[in-house]
Amino acid sequence: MLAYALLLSAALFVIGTLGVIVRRNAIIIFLSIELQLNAVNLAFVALSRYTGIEGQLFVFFVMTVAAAEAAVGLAIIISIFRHYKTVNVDRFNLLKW
Amino acid sequence: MGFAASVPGPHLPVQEVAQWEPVLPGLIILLPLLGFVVNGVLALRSAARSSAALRAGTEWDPFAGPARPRTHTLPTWIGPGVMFVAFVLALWNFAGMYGAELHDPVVVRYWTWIVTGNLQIDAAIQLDQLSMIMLLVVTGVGFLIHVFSVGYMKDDTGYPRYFAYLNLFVFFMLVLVMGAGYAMMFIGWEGVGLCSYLLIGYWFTDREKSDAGKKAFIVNRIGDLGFLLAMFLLFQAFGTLDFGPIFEGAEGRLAAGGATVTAITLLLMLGAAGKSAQVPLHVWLPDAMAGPTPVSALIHAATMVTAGVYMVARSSVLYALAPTSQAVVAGVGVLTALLAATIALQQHDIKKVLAYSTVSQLGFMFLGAGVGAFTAAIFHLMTHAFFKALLFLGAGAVIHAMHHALHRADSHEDAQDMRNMGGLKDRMRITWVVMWVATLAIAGIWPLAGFFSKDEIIWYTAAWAGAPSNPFGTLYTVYWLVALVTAMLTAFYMTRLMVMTFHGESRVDRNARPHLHEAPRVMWVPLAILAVLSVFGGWVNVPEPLAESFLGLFGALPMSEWLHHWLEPVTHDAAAIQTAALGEPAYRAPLVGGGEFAWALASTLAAAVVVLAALRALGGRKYVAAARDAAVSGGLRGILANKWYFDEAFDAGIVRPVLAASRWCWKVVDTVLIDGFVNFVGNFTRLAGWTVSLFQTGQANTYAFVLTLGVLLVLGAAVFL
Amino acid sequence: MTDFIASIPPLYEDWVLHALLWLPVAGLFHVMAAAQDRAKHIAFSWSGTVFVLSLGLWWSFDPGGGGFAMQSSTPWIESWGVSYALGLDGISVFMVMLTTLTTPIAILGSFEYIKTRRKAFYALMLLLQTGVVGVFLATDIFLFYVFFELTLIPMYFIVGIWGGERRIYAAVKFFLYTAVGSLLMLVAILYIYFSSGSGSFSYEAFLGADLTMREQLWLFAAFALAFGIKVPIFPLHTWLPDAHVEAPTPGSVILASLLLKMGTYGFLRFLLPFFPGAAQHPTVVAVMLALGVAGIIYAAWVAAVQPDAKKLVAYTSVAHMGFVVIGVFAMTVNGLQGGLVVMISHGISTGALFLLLGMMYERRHTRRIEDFGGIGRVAPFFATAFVITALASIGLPGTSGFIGEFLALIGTFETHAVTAIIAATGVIFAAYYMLPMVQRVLFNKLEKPENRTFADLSRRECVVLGPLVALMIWIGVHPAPFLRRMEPSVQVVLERVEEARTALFDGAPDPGAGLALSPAGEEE
Amino acid sequence: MTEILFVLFAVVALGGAFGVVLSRTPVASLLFMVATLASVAGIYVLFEAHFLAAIQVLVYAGAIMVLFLFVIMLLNLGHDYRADLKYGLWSLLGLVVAGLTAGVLGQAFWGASDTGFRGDGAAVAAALDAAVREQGAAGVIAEPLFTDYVVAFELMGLLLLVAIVAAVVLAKPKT
Repeated sequence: MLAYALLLSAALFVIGTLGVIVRRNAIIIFLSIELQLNAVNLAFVALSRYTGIEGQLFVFFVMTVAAAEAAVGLAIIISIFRHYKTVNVDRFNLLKW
Repeated sequence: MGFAASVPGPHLPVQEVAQWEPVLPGLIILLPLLGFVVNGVLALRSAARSSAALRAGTEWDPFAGPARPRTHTLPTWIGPGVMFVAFVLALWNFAGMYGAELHDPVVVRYWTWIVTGNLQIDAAIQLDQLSMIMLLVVTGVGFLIHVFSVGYMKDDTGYPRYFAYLNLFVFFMLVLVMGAGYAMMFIGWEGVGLCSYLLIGYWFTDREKSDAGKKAFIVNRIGDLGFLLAMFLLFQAFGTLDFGPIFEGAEGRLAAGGATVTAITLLLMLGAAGKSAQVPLHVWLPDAMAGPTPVSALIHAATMVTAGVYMVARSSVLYALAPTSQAVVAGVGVLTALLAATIALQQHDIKKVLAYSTVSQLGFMFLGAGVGAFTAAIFHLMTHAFFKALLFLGAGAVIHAMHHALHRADSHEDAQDMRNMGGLKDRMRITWVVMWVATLAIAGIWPLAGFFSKDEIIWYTAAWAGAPSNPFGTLYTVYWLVALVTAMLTAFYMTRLMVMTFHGESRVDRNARPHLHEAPRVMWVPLAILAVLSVFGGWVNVPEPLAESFLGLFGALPMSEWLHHWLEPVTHDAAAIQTAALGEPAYRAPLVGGGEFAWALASTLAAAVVVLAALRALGGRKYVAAARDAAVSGGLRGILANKWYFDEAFDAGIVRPVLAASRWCWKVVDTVLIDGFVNFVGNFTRLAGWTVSLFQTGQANTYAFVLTLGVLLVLGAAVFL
Repeated sequence: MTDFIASIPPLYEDWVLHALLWLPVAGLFHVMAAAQDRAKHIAFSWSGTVFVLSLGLWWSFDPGGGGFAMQSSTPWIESWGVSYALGLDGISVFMVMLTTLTTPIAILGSFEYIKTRRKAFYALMLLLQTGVVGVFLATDIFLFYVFFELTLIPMYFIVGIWGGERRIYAAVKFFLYTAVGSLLMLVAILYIYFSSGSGSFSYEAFLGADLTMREQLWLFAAFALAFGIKVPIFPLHTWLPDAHVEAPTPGSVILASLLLKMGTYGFLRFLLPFFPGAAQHPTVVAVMLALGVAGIIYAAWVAAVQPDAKKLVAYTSVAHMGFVVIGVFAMTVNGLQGGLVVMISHGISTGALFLLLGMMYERRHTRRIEDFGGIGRVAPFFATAFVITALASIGLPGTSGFIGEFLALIGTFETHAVTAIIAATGVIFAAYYMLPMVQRVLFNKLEKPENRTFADLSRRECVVLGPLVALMIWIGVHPAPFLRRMEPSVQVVLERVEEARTALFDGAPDPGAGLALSPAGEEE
Repeated sequence: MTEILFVLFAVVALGGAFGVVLSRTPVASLLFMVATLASVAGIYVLFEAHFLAAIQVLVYAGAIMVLFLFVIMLLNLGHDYRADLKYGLWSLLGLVVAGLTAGVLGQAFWGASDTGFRGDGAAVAAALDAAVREQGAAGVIAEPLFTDYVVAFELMGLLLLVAIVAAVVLAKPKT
């Protein structure tokens, strides 16, 4: 079952990557990132059956980081939205050359 | 090396030779400096008032009030006053030295000026027979000119500034003639150049005048370069720049006629040519006439321009060791004398004529110094100081009168152009008489000063031409002939000046004529004193062959060959070296023979004839007033009127190319090449940066894409490899 | 009581160098804490205090054998062998005093010029002073490098914030130009550090590094590039005119008086003693002398045709520093001493010229020479100061400029006659660039009505210029006290060069370099 | 039974994941995300990680997703039905990257001959199960968390605090 769990984890991660690359909506990109994090979490949990409890501990940490990231990231999105009136990341091109 | 480095304590003056104690020699130098400081402060104060008025939109007239402001009365006493005290001190010292039969120079050291590992230069002054003569000339003639200036510059708003500059000039001139080494001399050398610059451009708001000052300074600096390099060579050869060790050791250290001594003397000559306006560096002197006329008398006739002659005479030992340089010096001198005399024939500005006459006479002095007749050169320097100062001051009196008269008549004619003068003798009797005295003196009419001094130079040229082992004998013969011709030209152009100015019909503006009058007493008294000196000044050195004849009043003149003997301690070494190298001079003229007496008599007679002929020929001529006179062009007269095109040649040959090169350096080398390269490097970096910056699309997806790719690359490398 | 008095000098010597170095930093904090319009007075008081303190060096500095005096050393980064080591010798003493004099004068001169962000400006000026003093005092190479780079930052901001129209371009150009050189120098420093094996950055350790000729040449090149850009040597000079023209007056003053000196100081302090072999390599000597001479002539020519007065003076700096370069690479006592005097003299006279130009700019808001004319009529004190300064700048005897140029030239002539002859023509060209400027600004007709209201020097401006003018004349008339204090240290440098020559050329005089200290040459 | 449940959860998780990436409105994406999270929590249970499963549902699916929902509603994003998918070259690039990722992960998980965790899984799992029985699902995580990893745990707290402050500062309208 470990192998399948890892397969599922990889599949979720790939889908998350795809989402980050092809979507324009900042929130959905964000969700995709959460998806990737979850994929990793899944792998951690699955592997914890083979290496020990540390795997699960890390999932705990990842969730905390995800929570912090969500808080700050969403705050940034709100702040940007106020300025641009959109969450379309193609419009946020201040960094363009 | 080995010079103990220690924090200096106070230096007390140290005298090295105690056979005669000079009286306050430092004070002689210090007094004019003091005058400069006081007058300078006064000048700044009056200038501040005038500028404040100007800023308020008005003009300040210092003479408008009931009394002249203090800033304009004090310089009258301070300026000439310090000169008088200095002159008295100089006389006192002269008397002391005269009694002491001094053999070696007295050197007074005040403090160490420059000291490094192997070079020590002291702030020291040297008193010997030569510097004493110069001292007397500078302070004496200087004092008279200061007094004259009181009258001449009376109505000038910059009066205190004028005296400040004049005092400063005398200070530097005294440093020049009293310095105990080449380095000290150089201080004075450049210092007088500075004062010349300031005084030529005294009326600095006039573009032409300040241009002239600038030109004088820069041309002088070309000469100074030679002086500087000569000092370097001297330092390399002797390890010192003091006169004493150099002249004592010269014979031992430098091979006679060797490359080093020739180079040193030629470089010194370059310096002298710059300062003393010798061809081709003479171009600044005629322009220098832009300064006030007493300045021309003091700086550009009597003292500063003779510094070169003094320097050559001072370095007589070195020159005696370098016959080639001597021939060059004499050649430059005689060429200058001839060229300047020819130019003087065609000038209309009274000061320009005198300027070229000065250049020409300086050429004579260099001829004398060049052929080894150092005494004769100094003698001519001295008499020339008398009669040329007199001529300039006389011209100053004329210009002063003309200027006032034209001003009164609201005429804008040129107050210096001789074509606007004529017939002044009736209105300016004293000036007319003293000017004639000076003219006859410079023309070499017996028994005036110029006769004896000029004759001696010409005669020594002839005498050394016949010296048995003189390699340049033929050349000297040519010099002698040219000098004779030039002497005649001198008589002619000076007579022309007198005729155009004082004789004939008056061409002065009709309205201005009634206002012409003699200069005030403060101006003509110095003229009179100088006239006396111009008459008797030559009697201090009547040559022996002439002394017993009627030319020497049958031995009645008490000071026959006096100057010669007086300067003997200074020139003795050089004379010995020269005689050893060239042999005894032949005391008869080359080509045709004849002794000094014969040639002296002949030349004064010839000069007299020229003067009389010129009087006759020019006296009856009608001159066209300047305004209506066409400019002369073409032919010899055109060349002369245009001064042999020296200025034009310099302009085309040096000034323009250097300017063009400067522009090229700036616009091409600096801006295009160097900065172009620098900016290219900068722009290249920027371009590279811009290229890379294209990756910065500003789109989050792109960044995610690239980031993922990068992570995959790293992970892939870890996993697959 | 007498005991107390006797105890002052040693006490003074113990802390004076540290005080000179760190008091400006204390002043910096004071300025930052103060109000905007008090900043200038506070900055002036602090730098003035530093100047007064530094005056004691004149008496307490003992040249002795030419080594460092008042030395102190405390470990700083022990694991790297870096220490906080200060010392003073005959080469640095006048540089330090020049710094402590110039900074308060520049600050005083900027009272009316700097109108915005005054606190920041004066804080930067004080920081700059610490940097420059540190450069001259540090006897630890690492410490030196830190200060050397530290000077860049305040100067960059001074030009970049308070400068003229093209200030950003000028500031960036200045920064990049000098950074390029000093980074190479850092590499060279690290190379010596590691190859010497002493594990120390101290000056002595670097002197002790045993380098082959090949190494010396490369390291010499790196150091020479860093210092050559600072000097600046032709053709590395193009940052200078831009920086000067754009910099505010006090910036120009500090730049010309002090920052340029860091380059030539580096020549004397590091280049010759560290790489005596390379410095005597005939090719190196020939190149350096040629560049020095080229700088003298070229810069004089370019200066002569500048329409902008400030740019003109900037180019004259290049010409003056050319004299230092030839003096140093002549490797004679006279040459080195002359170079040092030129450094001092240039600091004073060019600093004064920039102050004068700044005053002109404050009054007329233009620097173009043709916009002036006849100023001598309305501002006699200004004109007097200007003329004296200009004359000192072109080296008239009796002013400081002459002493320096004369010694540098005579020193060069001893070993490289032709170089000296060509360089001496700079004397003519100096008049060629300076006099027309003086004439077109001060003389000629007072044509432009704007110039009629040109105010004369205020009392503050007299205080600014007075000391400088007095120094120009003092050094010109009585330079011996200065020369005596420098000489032992110069001799130490030369001895080291001499030793290397003995080692390299078996004592035989090298045809390219000539024998430096031969007594007066005998005529063959 | 476990296998069936796993397949069920896996299918829901994958479907939810696709839904997150492909659905047209943010709200739909969010709901799909919740589904995925829930099924992943189910899988946690299958792996005996009961505590994490609970946290996943409570914190992730509950708190964080609600926060997302709040933001979506606050910004009033629901009405914009325009697809914001990037088509064409971009989707191709996305697929390429996805493929590459899959390749790398596949190689990492199954490609290497000896990856270490394939060994004696049964012993570890048995020990873990014993510990869970002894200490309870929370206790088994809590013990190392407050002993070996206490510093990291405290830092987490700090991070959350900073994040809260940052969120407040960033989201506060600038007046």
